[in-house]
Amino acid sequence: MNITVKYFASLREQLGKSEEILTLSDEISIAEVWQNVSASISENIESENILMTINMEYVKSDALVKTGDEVAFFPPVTGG
Amino acid sequence: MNITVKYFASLREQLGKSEEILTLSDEISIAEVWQNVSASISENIESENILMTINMEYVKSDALVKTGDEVAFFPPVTGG
Amino acid sequence: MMPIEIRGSSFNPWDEIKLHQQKLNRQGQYGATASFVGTMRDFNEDKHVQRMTLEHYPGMTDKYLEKICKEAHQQWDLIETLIIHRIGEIKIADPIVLVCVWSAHRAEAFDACRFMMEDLKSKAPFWKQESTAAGNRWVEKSTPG
Amino acid sequence: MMPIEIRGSSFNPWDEIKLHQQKLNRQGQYGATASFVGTMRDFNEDKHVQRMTLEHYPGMTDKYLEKICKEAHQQWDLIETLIIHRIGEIKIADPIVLVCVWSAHRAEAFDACRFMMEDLKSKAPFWKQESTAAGNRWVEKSTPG
Repeated sequence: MNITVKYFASLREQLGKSEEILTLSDEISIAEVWQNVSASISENIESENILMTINMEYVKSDALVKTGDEVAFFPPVTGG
Repeated sequence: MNITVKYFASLREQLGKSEEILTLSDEISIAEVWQNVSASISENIESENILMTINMEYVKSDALVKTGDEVAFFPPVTGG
Repeated sequence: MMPIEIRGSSFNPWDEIKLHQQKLNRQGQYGATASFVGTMRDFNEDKHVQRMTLEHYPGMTDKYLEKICKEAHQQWDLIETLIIHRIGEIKIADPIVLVCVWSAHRAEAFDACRFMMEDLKSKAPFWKQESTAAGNRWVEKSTPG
Repeated sequence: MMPIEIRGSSFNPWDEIKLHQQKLNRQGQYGATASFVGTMRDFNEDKHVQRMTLEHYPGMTDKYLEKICKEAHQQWDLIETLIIHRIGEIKIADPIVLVCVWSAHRAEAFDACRFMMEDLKSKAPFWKQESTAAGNRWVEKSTPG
């Protein structure tokens, strides 16, 4: 199954990419996707400090990712 | 001693005057001034429902009135 | 500056804020502007209202509005406040009151703007008389804040 | 109508409110209009800021702002809401966000306007990057509301 993963702001810069397509063999939680994609970052980012969305809706870290989902990870928002 | 007394809004209409000059023989409280001037109103108005000012500052009913003071009585305000 | 103004004729609150902000000339310092505008409705307490007259206590009104601004500046860290209040004959949809607050951060602007409006509603010496099809009536109390 | 808008270039919030109110055409129905404008300051967290870039999550941003408006309309008796938010290159003194609420009475307008701003600040997917003399930096958290 394929999912699209997006990164924003400082996280996008740390990872050096804004978007990628991941192929997963199993249905896994978004927390597991985060462990996967954040492994390359030297400074460890606790998942509590990262906001997670599936298809543009906020989810908790135990939410399951399905094929075709658009997943996003980003730091606390600072608009307004 | 002379004081100026002003009335506003529904109270002005009930009393049929907007301003008068009263001559008092003694220094009295504003509550006593109110008893005096409101005696003519047929429907009794409780002094708790009347706001009182001396020289354009809100006062409690036991505040003393001095010669030359501008006293005002009015119903609850409804601006804004 | 902290201006307060009693207006005898109709005003546009958005033009007033825009103009005052230009005069204020503190660009880059304020990060938050909270405003409140009270506008005349065509309906109040079960009746259609045709027009309204706003009476006030000349002299005390200005003094009281200035007091509201001073208290807000003492209580919060503000850059500027502006109050405009109508008196006289008011038509449906006429703005009655404008309160606007400029500050560095938003909590101060929100808190001060609301405090100023509530204080004005409960203590500033203005009185509304409405004209309805059944005749004139004095508004007896303000809506709760 | 409940419009929300993501703007790529500078806007004047007072002109926007004035214009929207004309389009709304509900004169005589709203008695209360509460607004908040967030503006770019030249100073943040001990440093002078020269300019700023606002990144966002296209698609989700619109969706989230619409959600804020819907929730406000569910929670309070409102006549209209308006949100405009800047993205892209922001200059000192540029308005960043406008939230405006129209209702019959003032409590609803004040409460809804503040709720909408706080929800936007804590959840709408926007990120600020400031340019200072020491280089660029991501703003890490918003000021408390």
